[in-house]
Amino acid sequence: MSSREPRASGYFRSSYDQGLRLIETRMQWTALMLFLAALGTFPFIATSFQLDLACQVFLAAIGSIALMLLTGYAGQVSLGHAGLIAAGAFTAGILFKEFGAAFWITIPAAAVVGALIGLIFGLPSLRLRGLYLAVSTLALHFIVVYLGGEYETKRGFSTGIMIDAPRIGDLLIRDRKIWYFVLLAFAAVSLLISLNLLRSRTGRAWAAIRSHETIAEALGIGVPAHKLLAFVISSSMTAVAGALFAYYRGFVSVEAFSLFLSIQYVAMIIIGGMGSLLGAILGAIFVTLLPYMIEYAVGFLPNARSYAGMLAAFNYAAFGIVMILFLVFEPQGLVGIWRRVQNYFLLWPFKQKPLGGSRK
Amino acid sequence: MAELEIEKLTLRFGGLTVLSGVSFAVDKAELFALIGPNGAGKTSVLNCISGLYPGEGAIRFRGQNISGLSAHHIARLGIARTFQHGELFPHMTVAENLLTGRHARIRTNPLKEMFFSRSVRREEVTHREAVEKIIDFIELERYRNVQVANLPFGIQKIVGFARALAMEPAILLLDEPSAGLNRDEREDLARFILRIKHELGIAMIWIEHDMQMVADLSDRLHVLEYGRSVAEGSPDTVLKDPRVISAYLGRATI
Amino acid sequence: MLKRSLIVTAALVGLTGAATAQDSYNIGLTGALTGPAAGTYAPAVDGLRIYIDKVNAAGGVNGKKINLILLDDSAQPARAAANATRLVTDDKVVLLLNASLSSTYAPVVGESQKANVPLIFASSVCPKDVYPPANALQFCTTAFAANYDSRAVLDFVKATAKEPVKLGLSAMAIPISRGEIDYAEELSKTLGMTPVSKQIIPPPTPDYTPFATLIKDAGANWTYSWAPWVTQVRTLEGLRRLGWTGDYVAWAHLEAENELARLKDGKFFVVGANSLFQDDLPIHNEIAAAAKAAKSQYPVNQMTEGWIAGMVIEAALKGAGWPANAEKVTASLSNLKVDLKGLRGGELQWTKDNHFRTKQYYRVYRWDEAKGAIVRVRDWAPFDVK
Amino acid sequence: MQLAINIAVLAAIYALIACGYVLIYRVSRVLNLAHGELMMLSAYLLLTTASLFSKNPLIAIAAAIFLSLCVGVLVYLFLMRRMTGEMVLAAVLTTVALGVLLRGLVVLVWSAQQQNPAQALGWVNYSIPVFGGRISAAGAALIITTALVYAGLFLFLRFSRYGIRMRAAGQNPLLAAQRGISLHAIYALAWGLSTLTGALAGILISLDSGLDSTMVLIGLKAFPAALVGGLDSLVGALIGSLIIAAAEVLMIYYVDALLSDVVPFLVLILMLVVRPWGLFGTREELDRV
Repeated sequence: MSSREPRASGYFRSSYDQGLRLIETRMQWTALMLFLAALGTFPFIATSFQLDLACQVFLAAIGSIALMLLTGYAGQVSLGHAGLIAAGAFTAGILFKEFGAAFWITIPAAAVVGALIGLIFGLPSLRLRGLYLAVSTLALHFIVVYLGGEYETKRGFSTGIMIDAPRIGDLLIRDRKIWYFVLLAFAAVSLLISLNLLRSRTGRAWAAIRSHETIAEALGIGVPAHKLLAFVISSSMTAVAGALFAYYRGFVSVEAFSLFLSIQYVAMIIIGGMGSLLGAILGAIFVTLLPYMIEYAVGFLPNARSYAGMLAAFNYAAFGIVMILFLVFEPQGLVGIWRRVQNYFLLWPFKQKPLGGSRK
Repeated sequence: MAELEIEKLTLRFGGLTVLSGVSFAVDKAELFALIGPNGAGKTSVLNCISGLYPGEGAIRFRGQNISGLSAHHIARLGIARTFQHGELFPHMTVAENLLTGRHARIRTNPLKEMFFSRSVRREEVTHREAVEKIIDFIELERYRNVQVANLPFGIQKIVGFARALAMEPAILLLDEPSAGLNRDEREDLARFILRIKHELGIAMIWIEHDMQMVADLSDRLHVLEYGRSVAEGSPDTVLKDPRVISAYLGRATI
Repeated sequence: MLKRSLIVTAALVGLTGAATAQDSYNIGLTGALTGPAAGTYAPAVDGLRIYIDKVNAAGGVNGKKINLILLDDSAQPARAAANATRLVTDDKVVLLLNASLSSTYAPVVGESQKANVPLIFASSVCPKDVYPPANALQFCTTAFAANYDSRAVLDFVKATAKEPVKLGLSAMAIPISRGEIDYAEELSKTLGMTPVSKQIIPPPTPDYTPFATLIKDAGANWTYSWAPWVTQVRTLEGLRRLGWTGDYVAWAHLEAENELARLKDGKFFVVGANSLFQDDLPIHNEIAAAAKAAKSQYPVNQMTEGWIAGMVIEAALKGAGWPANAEKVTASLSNLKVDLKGLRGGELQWTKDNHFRTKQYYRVYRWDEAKGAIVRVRDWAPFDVK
Repeated sequence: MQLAINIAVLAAIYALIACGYVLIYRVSRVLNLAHGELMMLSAYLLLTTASLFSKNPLIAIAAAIFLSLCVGVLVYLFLMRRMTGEMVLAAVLTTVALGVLLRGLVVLVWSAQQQNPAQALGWVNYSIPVFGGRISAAGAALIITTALVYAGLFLFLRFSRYGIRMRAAGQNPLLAAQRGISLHAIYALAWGLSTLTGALAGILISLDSGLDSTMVLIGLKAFPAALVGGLDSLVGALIGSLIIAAAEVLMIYYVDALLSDVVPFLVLILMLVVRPWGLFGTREELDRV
């Protein structure tokens, strides 16, 4: 939920409708435009590798926004996120291989398949909470990967399914610059959809369920239906991310969707900050770029190349440590840090916040 | 016809009988107090009415048997409640908490919400206005945009009260609304309760420990002890009943 | 925030890019240097690194140094894809190498095709595309060869077995291993053997005994496994624990030499295309000395694949001349002949439509308890590649 | 007969691992998802102690087990202690993070190569004929150890002072603390014991079939066993392990080996739907308002 308070001084609302706007002041418009302009020019100054990183971040952001909806807002834990990504990727891959289906068919199909799987694997959430639910979603991962592996083997795609670059009308999406904008658009739409859901009835119901299921029930919120809805929407979004991943990389194979990927997504929402969409995005950026940052840092060590064989181990260890540090010392995640910095500058030279406002 | 009718309500947890054969009926615009010592089963009665606990026996709302319905279904029929500890959604603002209370009345679907269509926007504005009326009614204007976690407990209880009211209920179940409030706040609360009764004509089942408030405000009393009905009637007669005094007042006033 | 982090990384990455010298042959490798699969790939890559260092120390190729960029993909396809992108676009390599699990092939091939940069598979199974008629950009130096391996193994079994062969088969539950074992099953029938049991074993199996029991109970007197080393050897151990006394034949992975000495099993045959270090050829001593000088943490007898890749790269770059680009390297690779000095049964030769090799040689080893050493059971047996 | 032996060995593996999950969950309601990694760490510790005490394998094993106990206690003291009082989920995710960290560290210290502690110890894994089937020495040791560990834990929890305190702390931490039981000491003990049993499992498995980072996955596969039995019940863990092991081995024998990987999780889902608290677990109370 976005802040319901006006941000700038001298700005007053004159209708309730104004309070519902995502962007209220001219300042906010300007900031957004500048940000969009920066995003728009980035591909023209970046190297291809940096563009690839940006694309990876967008893909991760879609997935982590989806997981944030489910876990950070609706309070339903999932450890099967990689399974859903795999489901989306395989939907696209299989439809392409078996029927030569086009982009504009496979993506919605992935969304539908994701929604169905979400519905099925949301069912345990009606009986289970917390840990038990997490475990049942873990099973989802194993089942999807098993089915994917069977398909690959039975059809003889032993090194994975290759997928051609998609085509929208006359435009072949192959160049990384085009991919950048396509993925950016998908990420932006996911973000917008999530923002909209969260500021309306469904979002409030999810937050209520996360806070206290029984109370939510007593307020007339259909808890089972809304839980399932959270699973369906989140899974559908995740599966689309998976299908996009398949197209972007040009291949699908089960090895790409390890359990570790699920852990990475969970780490994104923890490190980013639970219950915040900004957190989901920050977390996606951080977790995606961390290994590259470590690689870069190791590059400075003397005799760097002899450490090459240890990099992934470094990555693992560092990733574990960062997760632990956030869990223990900064449960609010990067968003918490961001807000503190923001507050510091907003209030400067004062140290204390006035009465704690609605800003979250 | 009574607004709410409870007949031979019995509740068991394992071997433990929490309620046995509790019966009473509440009329329209009636302020019906439920009293009894700690552990008498007062909250359990409310929990059974709102469908959180599976009780045996009949619970009829305007003649319709509602026992066995799911909690959210019962809430949608117009039975709202407050909770002993407020139990608000701490991350939301007061206005958002109240909007959540209006959940069942908002008519939008998730697909439209995703794109925040015109109709969703219209609904949101309409219900925001409705919430504002309640904020006015309960005098929470100062706090409407404050996150609930930052409010003092007394105000939180009042917000809980407002949230239940936001559901536009036919019956309000109040679980110790005055507990934890200071004197001023209790007076406000008493005022709100009376206004709800007179202006909105809502029936209320009211669990209360403050006997003075009960004696002053309630229309009728029902006394529970160890899950059984002990007495029922107007405050004047019931509070003088020796059984009630020995069962309840004798101990509770220590 | 998004923008800011991207710019920061952009700066970071930009610096690494600048650090690579312009005046050298840039070649890049993505490999499983760490992670669960690293045991099979990291030693070979280290062998390659040592070889290239040696070449550079001796003045390089055509007077220019070779700049070998190693990136780790931990056998994760997504990581391999990102690595390949980076190598091709930012480091502008003239040659890509893959030393990782077969699941990383698809994304790396994709990048290689997009950028028209030749790609050598230097540590894992050779993909179909390198066999005649070969894909213009894909090459393979490794000893493995799907289908040919099983042909060689079953040929050996047929020649060695004294009684009718009842064949047990064991694969790991990964597509590539399953595919090969399926092929072997079919092939064994045409060679007059009876495949009696085929076990597809999931990788994280705490106990191989149930699978071994099935093979044993099916009455197999020979068992063949073509899978990662873990599966091959644990199936064997499982069988032996059950008191199975049949002959067991498996692919000679990097680990074979050490493991034969550990298992000391006289009826365990390994079939491979690389000569083992116990053959004690001059080239083996050369590798051992270089590895020792470089203080490598890996066993020297696991470096053969890397060494061979290094020899091929050196020859290819020499043929491409200076300044080299991807086309020249591709052309040079497509017409290459490298003397492997006994590391394989013969020289490695690539032609326009054969990027595997014209002849593939296989040798069979086993442990000999009486001698207390590994012995050759069958010397180089050539197979024509068509 | 061989079928029964195979099931018994696998069940012993799962049971020995599962009791580690149960110990910690029972006492502190935290699910230790780093158990597999801790188990792997213990097996690697054995490699190091084996090279230190190369002459005396028993001392090496004892030293590795003692070190593992220390690791468990240290993990609690330096990490999990900070998570007490936090949301259970945060604590569980911390164990996930710990697992990731350990995985990295193990590779950094011992490399990713396949290792053979049995060789380092000079242990020969004989094959022993029993009842018309055969069992490996390590397999037999696993069954015996599991039996001893379970017997020991039952006695410990029932009769020893600390055991009773552990049970008390698990049932009602607040009350236990009011009675003067040091919760931190109890939790640390639980972590130590859990890692110790995990170490036994890890060491025996690595003696039987070598050691590499895939051992983590074995730890994960034992997890359905603990849940099916009921996360807070030792008897449950034992029975759950038998069920999962039997399902898995029978699947290998009669249906499709590939499904053996998925089948523990299918059994798990079935259980969660029918009886989420497991065969012998305690049911969660109704929500109180």
